Amino acid sequence: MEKRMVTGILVFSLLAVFFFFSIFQLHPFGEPGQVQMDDYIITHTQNETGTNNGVTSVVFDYRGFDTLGEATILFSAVAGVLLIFRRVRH
Amino acid sequence: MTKIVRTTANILFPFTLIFGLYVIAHGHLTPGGGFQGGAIVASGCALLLVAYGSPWMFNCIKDTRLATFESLGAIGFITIAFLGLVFSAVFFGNFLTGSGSLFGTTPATGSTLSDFNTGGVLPLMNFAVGVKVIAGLFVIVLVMAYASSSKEWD
Amino acid sequence: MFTLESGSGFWNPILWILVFVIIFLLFYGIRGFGKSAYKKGTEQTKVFLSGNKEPSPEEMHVKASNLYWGFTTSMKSLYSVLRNMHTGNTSDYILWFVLVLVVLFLILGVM
Amino acid sequence: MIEYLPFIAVVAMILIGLYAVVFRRNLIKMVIGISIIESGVNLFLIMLGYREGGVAPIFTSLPSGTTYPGEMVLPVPQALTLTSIVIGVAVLALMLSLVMHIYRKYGTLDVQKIRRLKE
Amino acid sequence: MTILEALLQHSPALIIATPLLSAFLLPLVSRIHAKVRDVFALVMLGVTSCFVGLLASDVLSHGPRIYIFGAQNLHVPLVRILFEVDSMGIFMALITMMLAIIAVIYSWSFLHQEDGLDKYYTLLLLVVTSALGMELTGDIFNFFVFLEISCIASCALIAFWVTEGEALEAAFKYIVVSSVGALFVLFAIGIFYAQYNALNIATLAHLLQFTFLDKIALVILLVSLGMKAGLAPMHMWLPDSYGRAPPSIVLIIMSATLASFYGILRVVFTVYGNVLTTSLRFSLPVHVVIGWILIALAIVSILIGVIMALIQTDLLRLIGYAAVAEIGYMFLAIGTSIAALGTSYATVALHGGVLHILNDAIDIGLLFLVAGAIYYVTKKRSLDDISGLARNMKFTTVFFLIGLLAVAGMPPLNGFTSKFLIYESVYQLNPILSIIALLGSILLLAVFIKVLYAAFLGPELPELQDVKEAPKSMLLAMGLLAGFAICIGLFPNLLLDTLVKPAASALMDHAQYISMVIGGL
Repeated sequence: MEKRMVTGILVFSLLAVFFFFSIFQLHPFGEPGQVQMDDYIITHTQNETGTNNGVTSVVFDYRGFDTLGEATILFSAVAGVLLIFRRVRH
Repeated sequence: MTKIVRTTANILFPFTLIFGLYVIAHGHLTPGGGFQGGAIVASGCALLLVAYGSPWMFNCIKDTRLATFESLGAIGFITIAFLGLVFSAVFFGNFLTGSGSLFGTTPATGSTLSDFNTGGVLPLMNFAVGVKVIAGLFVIVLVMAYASSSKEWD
Repeated sequence: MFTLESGSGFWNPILWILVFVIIFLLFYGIRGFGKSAYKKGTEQTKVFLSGNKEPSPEEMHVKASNLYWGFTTSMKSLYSVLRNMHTGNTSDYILWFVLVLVVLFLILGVM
Repeated sequence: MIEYLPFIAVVAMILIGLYAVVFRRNLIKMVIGISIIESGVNLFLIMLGYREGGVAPIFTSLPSGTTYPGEMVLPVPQALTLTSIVIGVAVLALMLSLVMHIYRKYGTLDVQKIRRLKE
Repeated sequence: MTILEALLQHSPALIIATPLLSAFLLPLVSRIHAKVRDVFALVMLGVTSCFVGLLASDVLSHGPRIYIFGAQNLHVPLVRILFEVDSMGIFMALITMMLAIIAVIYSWSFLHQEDGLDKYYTLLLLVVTSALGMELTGDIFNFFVFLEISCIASCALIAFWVTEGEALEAAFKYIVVSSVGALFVLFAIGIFYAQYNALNIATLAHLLQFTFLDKIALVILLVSLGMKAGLAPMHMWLPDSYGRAPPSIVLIIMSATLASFYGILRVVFTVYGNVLTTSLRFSLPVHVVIGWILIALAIVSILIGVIMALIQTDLLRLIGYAAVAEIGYMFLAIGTSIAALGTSYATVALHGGVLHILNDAIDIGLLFLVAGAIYYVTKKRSLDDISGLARNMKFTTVFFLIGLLAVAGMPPLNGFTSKFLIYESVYQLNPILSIIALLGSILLLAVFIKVLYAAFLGPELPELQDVKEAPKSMLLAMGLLAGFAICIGLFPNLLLDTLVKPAASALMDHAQYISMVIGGL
């Protein structure tokens, strides 16, 4: 148990060090680096998808297939919960 | 639960329902959409569940019926995608935009007032996803609550 | 169609099967030279354990956990390490994941 | 340094969640840990899309004088986060129902005792 | 445009949409009759495999295909999700459909007196959909979505026998492990998005410079997908899940596992394809480092898998450890082909690895089906309690012998054809590696000889006097897999030339994958 604790602390500290190194390579908060895809969406959402809501246009039109997968995930979760809580014949 | 809680739930439930349906219906104009509004309505149903207890709710509405409703929502969603394949020759095609018909008007670019009749197939998809999320989240909560309250679980 | 080339060598199943069949026929021919006085259902087919009666199936049954006893006992040290590694604990699975993650971070990070 | 503070929060949330998953012995606390990791990742995604002083990418009664796309936050990370949140809900529901059944079968929530499958 | 052309043009979407729609419809269909439900699931999978075959025949002859969701043609920037189907993806899709159809046929009589079967078939179709989506998609966030679908649906299926506490425990372990892995994958996707503001795989591969963040993302993707693929020392969830799920489900979970293995191939060969030859510190190229990392993990997988399999008494769990060893062989071949990038034997190693994906699916699947048949007739899991089954289960014994020889790499069965290529190519990289691989195969043979002796040979126990042969449909499923094993073993080049070599060249040729999207602008 002790060995596991020591290993965990060592590993977690190393992981924290690497993550902190990595996040300082990112663009600072509030100034995204390249924005060509999002600017295209913002400028074209009204005349391409006919909606005023950029996020909905992304969710249901530009990336609608992801939303289908998302609905599938909810569907599979419901099916799984109903499968786990089914009444098992004895 | 006590009578106070039940009365409060009775009063609050319609407002929650209306608010959730509003969020679903205006998903293409204001923040929100099918998932958010569906979650709101499902939370309202969960409020009733807490107030009245799961056995009562389970007698009112069966989980199989809710699951059927959820399947219907999912089928409606994928059917709209297939209609895009039929009418605009591409899966998930937005075939209603600019077609002047239902939800077919294209808003002017820039800041506009809210015109409900826009968005192409997006309001329909919002509706289908809303039905799906209401039924799905509520059936999850209902089944878990009923299973934990039934006798065989002690 | 049959020959499988691998740069340095090749493998041909048809050749292999041919050799197999030839060897089988050879042994079958040798078997033909044996005595043909064997009859089913007579004393010949009974089990003879120097006069003792045949033990029951439960007594004859060698359990699977006793197979390879020598191998497992000779490698007891290795198996103790591996058994300690395979704790059925869910947290340890994630700990192994984080451990490998950090090791690869070190390898690719210093490079 | 200060403009990197949100990312530091993300890393802290991910590490806290991993700590809960690895070192807490209660199954419910492990589930909470996974939810914390997921919230950290969602926070990371949503922060990638923020523009300094931007408004939501919604044109309905947009404040007049807003120059877009310059003054609007990016919509794609919000959509990805929406998807990720629903995924988190589904995973949470399934995990909690499994925990209920496990408590029913094993009579405990201690992860050290729920190890019939080992070696 | 004829009907066939239209179907071909839309087949990438229909391959996903058909099983998805049938999964949504199945709760309604199962209200009619149980038989209708079973036939419906099989027919829908058959229709899907028709689409897969149609697409495969086109992709193998005319090169990769692109399908854009919601738009007619590409335009920069790539805001929409698109499917990019090349030979490798379609090869994996064929494997998935084979496993799915055989699992459905097997389930007919294996689970006929269980209840909750409508949910069972729904989730089965959902896992198949997710595996197909992971294999065909060209968008990395879409890959994550399908990964999560496979996690959730597989977890629910592992817990199918809810009356056993061990099944619930295995399902909980599976979902904890796979959701943590999937969340880290999402973190890596966020890193990509933050740098390049793109989610399309080809665009990412086009824009990628090997910065520090890309190293972090590469490590996270490798480790998370490796954990999903059952790479040691993160393999411990795999014997638990495989050993406690219904054996017909194991085939489906295995298709999802192979799909995440395909994800590793896609990440290393395509996303990082441009930067594989850039040299790091100590003038070491990237591909050497990654290749040797994969080789080290693969050797650990092979050894741990076979050595732990040797002491198991639960038959299904034993085969699960053998599956870990087989995964190790795939990673060994892939690591060799990455470490020795550009040499002649790297291509041979890649051929062996890609062919071994199919062989692993066939061999381990066949053994699991045989173990399921034994469990079906005896209702016993432990090898200590069964003996002398060969007297009453002749066909099952023959199928087990075929699976034994195939998984141990014995000629002339399919396991040998891929392991032969792997040994020959790994030997040229480093002889010791191929010696270890051979040792692993020998130990696998020993493991399954033990199973053969304990389960099929030996005296006939009195409580097993009246066991019957497995039902027809189970025998049919096992016979199909055994037939595949023999055919691939006898005519390896038939498969190698038609499917495997195009798939391997499609993996190696990342420039074509990128230019299919970037060049089309």
